Amino acid sequence: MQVRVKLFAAAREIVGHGEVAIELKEGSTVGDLMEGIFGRYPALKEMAGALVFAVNRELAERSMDLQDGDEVGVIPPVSGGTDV
Amino acid sequence: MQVRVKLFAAAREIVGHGEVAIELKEGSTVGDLMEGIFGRYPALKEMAGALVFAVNRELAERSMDLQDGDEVGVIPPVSGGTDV
Amino acid sequence: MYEVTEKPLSLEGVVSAITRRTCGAVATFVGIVREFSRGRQISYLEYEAYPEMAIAKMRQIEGEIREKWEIEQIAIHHRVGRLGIGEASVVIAVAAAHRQPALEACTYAIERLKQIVPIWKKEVSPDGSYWVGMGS
Amino acid sequence: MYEVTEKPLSLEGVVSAITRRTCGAVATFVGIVREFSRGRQISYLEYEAYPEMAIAKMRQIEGEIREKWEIEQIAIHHRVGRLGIGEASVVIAVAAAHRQPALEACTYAIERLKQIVPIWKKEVSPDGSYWVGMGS
Repeated sequence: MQVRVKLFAAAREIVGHGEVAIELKEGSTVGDLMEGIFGRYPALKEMAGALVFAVNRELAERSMDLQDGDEVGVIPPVSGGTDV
Repeated sequence: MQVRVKLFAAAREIVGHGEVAIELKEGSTVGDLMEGIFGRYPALKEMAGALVFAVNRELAERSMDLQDGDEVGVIPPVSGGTDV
Repeated sequence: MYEVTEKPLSLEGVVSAITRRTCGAVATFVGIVREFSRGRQISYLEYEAYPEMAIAKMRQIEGEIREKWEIEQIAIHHRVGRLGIGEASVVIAVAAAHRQPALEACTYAIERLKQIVPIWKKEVSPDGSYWVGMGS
Repeated sequence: MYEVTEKPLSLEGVVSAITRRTCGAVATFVGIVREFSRGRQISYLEYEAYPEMAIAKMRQIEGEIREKWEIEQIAIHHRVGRLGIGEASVVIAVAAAHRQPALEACTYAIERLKQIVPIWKKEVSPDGSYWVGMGS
Protein backbone atom coordinates (compact mmCIF):
# COMPACT_ATOMS: atom_id res chain seq x y z
CA MET A 1 0.00 0.00 0.00
CA GLN A 2 1.00 3.59 -0.44
CA VAL A 3 0.59 6.59 1.86
CA ARG A 4 1.29 10.27 1.33
CA VAL A 5 3.45 11.89 3.97
CA LYS A 6 3.19 15.65 4.41
CA LEU A 7 6.00 17.42 6.20
CA PHE A 8 6.03 20.94 7.56
CA ALA A 9 8.37 23.59 8.87
CA ALA A 10 11.60 22.15 10.31
CA ALA A 11 10.59 18.60 9.31
CA ARG A 12 10.01 19.69 5.73
CA GLU A 13 13.38 21.42 5.60
CA ILE A 14 15.21 18.34 6.88
CA VAL A 15 13.56 16.02 4.38
CA GLY A 16 13.78 18.53 1.57
CA HIS A 17 10.22 17.92 0.38
CA GLY A 18 6.83 18.93 1.65
CA GLU A 19 5.23 15.72 0.45
CA VAL A 20 6.54 12.24 -0.23
CA ALA A 21 4.77 9.04 -1.30
CA ILE A 22 5.89 5.96 0.60
CA GLU A 23 5.25 2.27 -0.03
CA LEU A 24 4.47 0.28 3.08
CA LYS A 25 3.66 -3.33 3.96
CA GLU A 26 0.03 -4.01 4.74
CA GLY A 27 -0.65 -3.59 8.44
CA SER A 28 1.99 -0.91 8.97
CA THR A 29 1.41 1.67 11.69
CA VAL A 30 2.32 5.34 11.91
CA GLY A 31 5.27 4.25 14.03
CA ASP A 32 6.47 1.79 11.36
CA LEU A 33 6.23 4.52 8.73
CA MET A 34 8.22 6.93 10.83
CA GLU A 35 10.94 4.41 11.68
CA GLY A 36 11.57 4.09 7.96
CA ILE A 37 11.74 7.84 7.50
CA PHE A 38 13.97 8.34 10.54
CA GLY A 39 16.37 5.76 9.13
CA ARG A 40 16.95 8.01 6.15
CA TYR A 41 16.90 11.35 8.00
CA PRO A 42 18.82 11.18 11.30
CA ALA A 43 18.24 14.92 11.90
CA LEU A 44 14.51 14.25 11.87
CA LYS A 45 14.97 11.42 14.35
CA GLU A 46 16.57 13.90 16.74
CA MET A 47 13.23 15.69 17.06
CA ALA A 48 11.24 12.45 17.06
CA GLY A 49 10.15 12.74 20.68
CA ALA A 50 8.50 16.07 19.97
CA LEU A 51 6.78 15.21 16.70
CA VAL A 52 3.10 14.49 16.57
CA PHE A 53 1.21 12.93 13.70
CA ALA A 54 -2.05 13.39 11.90
CA VAL A 55 -3.72 10.73 9.81
CA ASN A 56 -6.19 12.19 7.35
CA ARG A 57 -5.94 15.50 9.22
CA GLU A 58 -6.82 14.14 12.65
CA LEU A 59 -4.20 13.64 15.32
CA ALA A 60 -3.20 9.99 15.59
CA GLU A 61 -1.15 7.76 17.88
CA ARG A 62 1.95 6.03 16.60
CA SER A 63 0.17 2.72 17.08
CA MET A 64 -2.52 3.60 14.54
CA ASP A 65 -2.81 1.27 11.56
CA LEU A 66 -2.45 2.91 8.19
CA GLN A 67 -4.58 2.23 5.13
CA ASP A 68 -3.75 2.57 1.47
CA GLY A 69 -4.15 6.20 0.40
CA ASP A 70 -3.86 7.68 3.88
CA GLU A 71 -2.42 11.16 4.30
CA VAL A 72 0.04 11.32 7.18
CA GLY A 73 0.99 14.77 8.49
CA VAL A 74 4.26 15.17 10.35
CA ILE A 75 3.70 17.97 12.84
CA PRO A 76 6.89 19.50 14.21
CA PRO A 77 7.35 20.49 17.81
CA VAL A 78 5.64 23.26 19.55
CA SER A 79 8.14 25.82 20.68
CA GLY A 80 6.58 26.64 23.97
CA GLY A 81 7.51 30.25 23.39
CA THR A 82 4.82 32.88 23.26
CA ASP A 83 5.22 36.16 21.50
CA VAL A 84 1.74 37.50 21.00
CA MET B 1 -23.52 84.82 38.44
CA GLN B 2 -24.23 82.90 35.28
CA VAL B 3 -23.90 79.21 34.46
CA ARG B 4 -24.31 77.34 31.21
CA VAL B 5 -26.63 74.36 31.37
CA LYS B 6 -26.21 71.63 28.79
CA LEU B 7 -29.08 69.25 28.22
CA PHE B 8 -29.04 65.99 26.37
CA ALA B 9 -31.36 63.39 24.91
CA ALA B 10 -34.81 63.34 26.54
CA ALA B 11 -33.90 66.32 28.77
CA ARG B 12 -32.89 68.36 25.73
CA GLU B 13 -36.11 67.53 23.93
CA ILE B 14 -38.24 68.59 26.91
CA VAL B 15 -36.45 71.90 27.32
CA GLY B 16 -36.24 72.49 23.58
CA HIS B 17 -32.60 73.62 23.71
CA GLY B 18 -29.31 71.84 24.09
CA GLU B 19 -27.79 74.72 26.01
CA VAL B 20 -29.23 77.52 28.12
CA ALA B 21 -27.56 80.30 30.11
CA ILE B 22 -29.06 80.83 33.55
CA GLU B 23 -28.57 83.63 36.06
CA LEU B 24 -28.25 82.47 39.64
CA LYS B 25 -27.74 84.04 43.07
CA GLU B 26 -24.26 83.70 44.50
CA GLY B 27 -23.99 80.55 46.58
CA SER B 28 -26.49 78.56 44.53
CA THR B 29 -26.06 74.81 44.32
CA VAL B 30 -26.76 72.34 41.54
CA GLY B 31 -30.00 71.54 43.39
CA ASP B 32 -31.03 75.22 43.44
CA LEU B 33 -30.36 75.52 39.73
CA MET B 34 -32.43 72.44 38.95
CA GLU B 35 -35.36 73.54 41.12
CA GLY B 36 -35.59 76.65 38.96
CA ILE B 37 -35.49 74.61 35.77
CA PHE B 38 -37.98 72.05 37.04
CA GLY B 39 -40.41 74.89 37.85
CA ARG B 40 -40.49 75.80 34.19
CA TYR B 41 -40.43 72.23 32.79
CA PRO B 42 -42.71 69.90 34.75
CA ALA B 43 -42.01 67.04 32.32
CA LEU B 44 -38.34 67.31 33.25
CA LYS B 45 -39.23 67.22 36.94
CA GLU B 46 -40.92 63.87 36.34
CA MET B 47 -37.57 62.32 35.55
CA ALA B 48 -35.76 64.29 38.27
CA GLY B 49 -35.06 61.27 40.44
CA ALA B 50 -33.14 59.61 37.63
CA LEU B 51 -31.12 62.60 36.43
CA VAL B 52 -27.49 62.99 37.33
CA PHE B 53 -25.40 66.09 36.93
CA ALA B 54 -21.94 67.04 35.83
CA VAL B 55 -20.21 70.27 36.76
CA ASN B 56 -17.42 71.12 34.37
CA ARG B 57 -17.68 67.58 32.98
CA GLU B 58 -17.26 65.75 36.27
CA LEU B 59 -20.18 64.13 38.03
CA ALA B 60 -21.41 66.28 40.91
CA GLU B 61 -23.83 66.02 43.83
CA ARG B 62 -26.88 68.27 43.99
CA SER B 63 -25.37 69.90 47.05
CA MET B 64 -22.37 71.18 45.08
CA ASP B 65 -21.88 74.97 45.05
CA LEU B 66 -21.79 76.53 41.62
CA GLN B 67 -19.37 79.21 40.47
CA ASP B 68 -19.79 81.87 37.82
CA GLY B 69 -19.06 80.38 34.41
CA ASP B 70 -19.62 76.76 35.39
CA GLU B 71 -20.89 74.30 32.82
CA VAL B 72 -23.62 72.09 34.21
CA GLY B 73 -24.51 68.95 32.28
CA VAL B 74 -27.92 67.40 32.78
CA ILE B 75 -27.48 63.69 32.26
CA PRO B 76 -30.70 61.80 31.57
CA PRO B 77 -31.49 58.44 33.02
CA VAL B 78 -29.80 55.25 32.18
CA SER B 79 -32.25 52.87 30.61
CA GLY B 80 -31.07 49.73 32.31
CA GLY B 81 -31.72 47.93 29.06
CA THR B 82 -28.87 46.23 27.29
CA ASP B 83 -28.92 45.54 23.62
CA VAL B 84 -25.35 44.88 22.67
CA MET C 1 -7.06 58.84 19.81
CA TYR C 2 -10.60 59.74 20.80
CA GLU C 3 -13.26 60.96 18.49
CA VAL C 4 -16.95 61.75 18.64
CA THR C 5 -17.94 62.31 15.06
CA GLU C 6 -20.86 62.46 12.65
CA LYS C 7 -18.80 60.77 9.96
CA PRO C 8 -18.85 57.02 9.27
CA LEU C 9 -16.27 55.14 11.30
CA SER C 10 -13.40 53.30 9.66
CA LEU C 11 -12.22 50.20 11.47
CA GLU C 12 -9.21 49.82 9.20
CA GLY C 13 -8.32 53.49 9.71
CA VAL C 14 -8.46 53.22 13.48
CA VAL C 15 -6.39 50.05 13.52
CA SER C 16 -3.66 51.36 11.28
CA ALA C 17 -3.50 54.62 13.25
CA ILE C 18 -2.65 52.80 16.46
CA THR C 19 -0.39 50.02 15.21
CA ARG C 20 3.33 50.41 15.88
CA ARG C 21 6.31 48.20 15.04
CA THR C 22 6.25 46.99 18.63
CA CYS C 23 2.64 45.76 18.45
CA GLY C 24 1.94 42.07 17.97
CA ALA C 25 -1.77 42.21 18.67
CA VAL C 26 -4.72 44.45 18.01
CA ALA C 27 -8.10 43.68 19.54
CA THR C 28 -11.12 45.60 18.35
CA PHE C 29 -14.76 45.94 19.17
CA VAL C 30 -17.32 47.34 16.78
CA GLY C 31 -20.83 48.18 17.91
CA ILE C 32 -23.35 48.01 15.10
CA VAL C 33 -26.94 49.13 14.73
CA ARG C 34 -29.14 46.05 14.82
CA GLU C 35 -32.44 45.46 13.15
CA PHE C 36 -34.08 44.68 16.48
CA SER C 37 -33.58 46.12 19.93
CA ARG C 38 -35.44 45.04 23.04
CA GLY C 39 -37.87 43.19 20.78
CA ARG C 40 -38.74 46.20 18.63
CA GLN C 41 -38.00 46.61 14.96
CA ILE C 42 -35.60 49.54 14.50
CA SER C 43 -35.93 52.03 11.64
CA TYR C 44 -32.80 53.97 12.57
CA LEU C 45 -30.97 55.35 15.59
CA GLU C 46 -30.09 58.87 16.59
CA TYR C 47 -26.96 59.09 18.72
CA GLU C 48 -26.28 62.14 20.83
CA ALA C 49 -23.22 62.84 22.94
CA TYR C 50 -21.98 65.30 25.49
CA PRO C 51 -18.81 65.42 23.41
CA GLU C 52 -16.37 67.19 25.73
CA MET C 53 -17.32 65.02 28.69
CA ALA C 54 -17.38 61.90 26.50
CA ILE C 55 -13.79 62.55 25.41
CA ALA C 56 -12.76 63.21 29.03
CA LYS C 57 -14.34 59.92 30.13
CA MET C 58 -12.63 58.05 27.29
CA ARG C 59 -9.33 59.43 28.57
CA GLN C 60 -10.25 58.25 32.05
CA ILE C 61 -10.90 54.76 30.67
CA GLU C 62 -7.47 54.77 29.05
CA GLY C 63 -5.93 55.72 32.39
CA GLU C 64 -7.74 52.87 34.13
CA ILE C 65 -6.59 50.45 31.44
CA ARG C 66 -2.95 51.53 31.63
CA GLU C 67 -3.00 50.82 35.37
CA LYS C 68 -4.17 47.27 34.70
CA TRP C 69 -2.55 46.17 31.44
CA GLU C 70 0.53 46.75 29.33
CA ILE C 71 -0.84 48.23 26.17
CA GLU C 72 0.68 50.41 23.50
CA GLN C 73 -2.20 52.40 22.08
CA ILE C 74 -5.94 52.66 22.41
CA ALA C 75 -8.46 54.42 20.22
CA ILE C 76 -12.17 54.95 20.79
CA HIS C 77 -14.26 56.48 18.04
CA HIS C 78 -17.96 57.01 18.58
CA ARG C 79 -20.35 58.14 15.95
CA VAL C 80 -23.25 60.50 16.59
CA GLY C 81 -26.22 61.56 14.50
CA ARG C 82 -28.50 59.34 12.49
CA LEU C 83 -27.33 55.76 11.90
CA GLY C 84 -29.03 53.11 9.80
CA ILE C 85 -29.03 49.38 10.40
CA GLY C 86 -25.63 47.83 9.86
CA GLU C 87 -23.72 51.05 10.53
CA ALA C 88 -21.01 51.14 13.19
CA SER C 89 -21.78 53.29 16.22
CA VAL C 90 -18.53 52.69 18.06
CA VAL C 91 -15.09 51.36 17.24
CA ILE C 92 -12.62 50.50 19.98
CA ALA C 93 -9.14 49.28 19.12
CA VAL C 94 -6.35 48.33 21.50
CA ALA C 95 -2.83 47.59 20.31
CA ALA C 96 -0.33 45.80 22.52
CA ALA C 97 2.80 43.74 22.26
CA HIS C 98 0.84 40.65 23.33
CA ARG C 99 -2.64 39.35 22.77
CA GLN C 100 -3.90 38.96 26.30
CA PRO C 101 -3.65 42.61 27.37
CA ALA C 102 -5.07 43.74 24.02
CA LEU C 103 -8.12 41.47 24.34
CA GLU C 104 -8.75 42.12 28.02
CA ALA C 105 -8.34 45.88 27.69
CA CYS C 106 -10.70 45.97 24.71
CA THR C 107 -13.39 44.13 26.68
CA TYR C 108 -12.86 46.46 29.62
CA ALA C 109 -13.07 49.54 27.42
CA ILE C 110 -16.49 48.73 25.96
CA GLU C 111 -17.88 47.84 29.40
CA ARG C 112 -16.66 51.10 30.91
CA LEU C 113 -17.77 53.09 27.89
CA LYS C 114 -21.31 51.85 28.43
CA GLN C 115 -21.06 52.77 32.12
CA ILE C 116 -19.51 56.22 32.17
CA VAL C 117 -19.39 57.85 28.75
CA PRO C 118 -22.31 60.25 28.25
CA ILE C 119 -23.74 59.12 24.96
CA TRP C 120 -27.40 58.40 24.39
CA LYS C 121 -29.37 56.96 21.58
CA LYS C 122 -32.89 57.33 20.41
CA GLU C 123 -34.30 54.18 18.93
CA VAL C 124 -36.71 55.11 16.20
CA SER C 125 -39.09 52.33 15.28
CA PRO C 126 -42.41 52.23 13.40
CA ASP C 127 -44.30 52.33 16.70
CA GLY C 128 -42.49 55.30 18.23
CA SER C 129 -39.13 56.40 19.48
CA TYR C 130 -37.36 55.81 22.76
CA TRP C 131 -34.31 57.36 24.37
CA VAL C 132 -31.88 54.78 25.61
CA GLY C 133 -29.20 55.98 27.91
CA MET C 134 -25.74 55.37 29.13
CA GLY C 135 -25.38 51.86 30.41
CA SER C 136 -27.25 50.32 27.53
CA MET D 1 -15.37 31.73 6.51
CA TYR D 2 -11.93 30.18 6.82
CA GLU D 3 -8.98 31.03 4.71
CA VAL D 4 -5.29 30.23 4.61
CA THR D 5 -3.88 32.57 2.03
CA GLU D 6 -0.72 34.18 0.72
CA LYS D 7 -2.55 37.44 0.10
CA PRO D 8 -2.60 40.36 2.53
CA LEU D 9 -5.49 40.13 4.98
CA SER D 10 -8.24 42.71 5.03
CA LEU D 11 -9.79 43.36 8.42
CA GLU D 12 -12.54 45.50 6.96
CA GLY D 13 -13.28 42.83 4.37
CA VAL D 14 -13.56 40.09 6.97
CA VAL D 15 -15.80 42.19 9.20
CA SER D 16 -18.19 43.21 6.47
CA ALA D 17 -18.38 39.64 5.20
CA ILE D 18 -19.68 38.36 8.53
CA THR D 19 -21.94 41.23 9.62
CA ARG D 20 -25.69 40.63 9.35
CA ARG D 21 -28.67 42.85 10.17
CA THR D 22 -29.05 40.87 13.38
CA CYS D 23 -25.51 41.62 14.62
CA GLY D 24 -24.96 44.30 17.20
CA ALA D 25 -21.35 43.49 17.94
CA VAL D 26 -18.23 42.41 16.13
CA ALA D 27 -15.09 41.55 18.06
CA THR D 28 -11.86 41.09 16.17
CA PHE D 29 -8.32 40.03 16.82
CA VAL D 30 -5.45 40.85 14.52
CA GLY D 31 -2.04 39.25 14.99
CA ILE D 32 0.76 41.39 13.62
CA VAL D 33 4.43 40.77 12.92
CA ARG D 34 6.44 42.55 15.60
CA GLU D 35 9.88 44.03 15.34
CA PHE D 36 11.11 41.88 18.22
CA SER D 37 10.32 38.34 19.25
CA ARG D 38 11.78 36.55 22.24
CA GLY D 39 14.32 39.35 22.49
CA ARG D 40 15.58 39.03 18.92
CA GLN D 41 15.26 41.62 16.20
CA ILE D 42 13.08 40.22 13.42
CA SER D 43 13.85 40.77 9.74
CA TYR D 44 10.74 39.01 8.49
CA LEU D 45 8.64 35.92 9.15
CA GLU D 46 7.83 32.94 6.97
CA TYR D 47 4.50 31.34 7.81
CA GLU D 48 3.76 27.80 6.73
CA ALA D 49 0.50 25.90 7.18
CA TYR D 50 -0.90 22.44 6.76
CA PRO D 51 -3.80 24.14 5.02
CA GLU D 52 -6.40 21.36 4.83
CA MET D 53 -5.88 20.42 8.46
CA ALA D 54 -5.73 24.08 9.50
CA ILE D 55 -9.15 24.70 7.93
CA ALA D 56 -10.53 21.54 9.59
CA LYS D 57 -9.24 22.72 12.97
CA MET D 58 -10.72 26.19 12.44
CA ARG D 59 -14.09 24.49 11.83
CA GLN D 60 -13.59 22.53 15.03
CA ILE D 61 -12.98 25.78 16.91
CA GLU D 62 -16.20 27.20 15.50
CA GLY D 63 -18.05 24.11 16.72
CA GLU D 64 -16.60 24.50 20.21
CA ILE D 65 -17.57 28.18 20.23
CA ARG D 66 -21.14 27.52 19.13
CA GLU D 67 -21.53 25.10 22.05
CA LYS D 68 -20.48 27.83 24.47
CA TRP D 69 -21.77 31.13 23.07
CA GLU D 70 -24.59 32.53 20.95
CA ILE D 71 -22.80 33.93 17.97
CA GLU D 72 -23.91 34.66 14.45
CA GLN D 73 -20.77 34.34 12.34
CA ILE D 74 -17.08 33.73 12.76
CA ALA D 75 -14.26 34.15 10.30
CA ILE D 76 -10.62 33.18 10.66
CA HIS D 77 -8.16 34.20 7.98
CA HIS D 78 -4.51 33.25 8.32
CA ARG D 79 -1.79 34.43 6.05
CA VAL D 80 1.13 32.28 4.96
CA GLY D 81 4.37 33.03 3.16
CA ARG D 82 6.73 35.88 3.86
CA LEU D 83 5.47 38.68 6.10
CA GLY D 84 7.24 41.89 6.97
CA ILE D 85 6.99 43.82 10.21
CA GLY D 86 3.60 45.40 10.69
CA GLU D 87 1.81 42.93 8.45
CA ALA D 88 -1.18 40.98 9.75
CA SER D 89 -0.66 37.24 10.10
CA VAL D 90 -4.13 36.38 11.37
CA VAL D 91 -7.51 38.05 11.49
CA ILE D 92 -10.30 36.62 13.60
CA ALA D 93 -13.72 38.23 13.63
CA VAL D 94 -16.80 37.17 15.55
CA ALA D 95 -20.20 38.74 14.99
CA ALA D 96 -23.02 38.30 17.47
CA ALA D 97 -26.20 39.98 18.56
CA HIS D 98 -24.55 41.04 21.80
CA ARG D 99 -21.10 42.14 22.82
CA GLN D 100 -20.25 39.61 25.51
CA PRO D 101 -20.42 36.47 23.35
CA ALA D 102 -18.59 38.24 20.52
CA LEU D 103 -15.71 39.28 22.79
CA GLU D 104 -15.45 36.01 24.70
CA ALA D 105 -15.63 33.89 21.56
CA CYS D 106 -12.95 35.98 19.87
CA THR D 107 -10.61 35.52 22.81
CA TYR D 108 -11.33 31.78 22.84
CA ALA D 109 -10.72 31.50 19.09
CA ILE D 110 -7.20 32.96 19.18
CA GLU D 111 -6.25 30.82 22.18
CA ARG D 112 -7.47 27.65 20.51
CA LEU D 113 -5.93 28.63 17.19
CA LYS D 114 -2.54 28.82 18.88
CA GLN D 115 -3.14 25.41 20.46
CA ILE D 116 -4.52 23.25 17.69
CA VAL D 117 -4.18 24.83 14.25
CA PRO D 118 -1.12 23.51 12.41
CA ILE D 119 0.61 26.70 11.36
CA TRP D 120 4.28 27.40 11.95
CA LYS D 121 6.46 30.36 11.49
CA LYS D 122 10.11 30.83 10.85
CA GLU D 123 11.53 33.90 12.50
CA VAL D 124 14.28 35.27 10.33
CA SER D 125 16.60 37.62 12.15
CA PRO D 126 20.09 38.94 11.41
CA ASP D 127 21.61 36.23 13.62
CA GLY D 128 19.78 33.26 12.12
CA SER D 129 16.36 31.77 11.68
CA TYR D 130 14.20 29.73 14.00
CA TRP D 131 11.07 27.68 13.50
CA VAL D 132 8.41 28.52 16.00
CA GLY D 133 5.55 26.14 16.23
CA MET D 134 1.96 25.78 17.07
CA GLY D 135 1.27 27.09 20.52
CA SER D 136 3.40 30.18 20.10
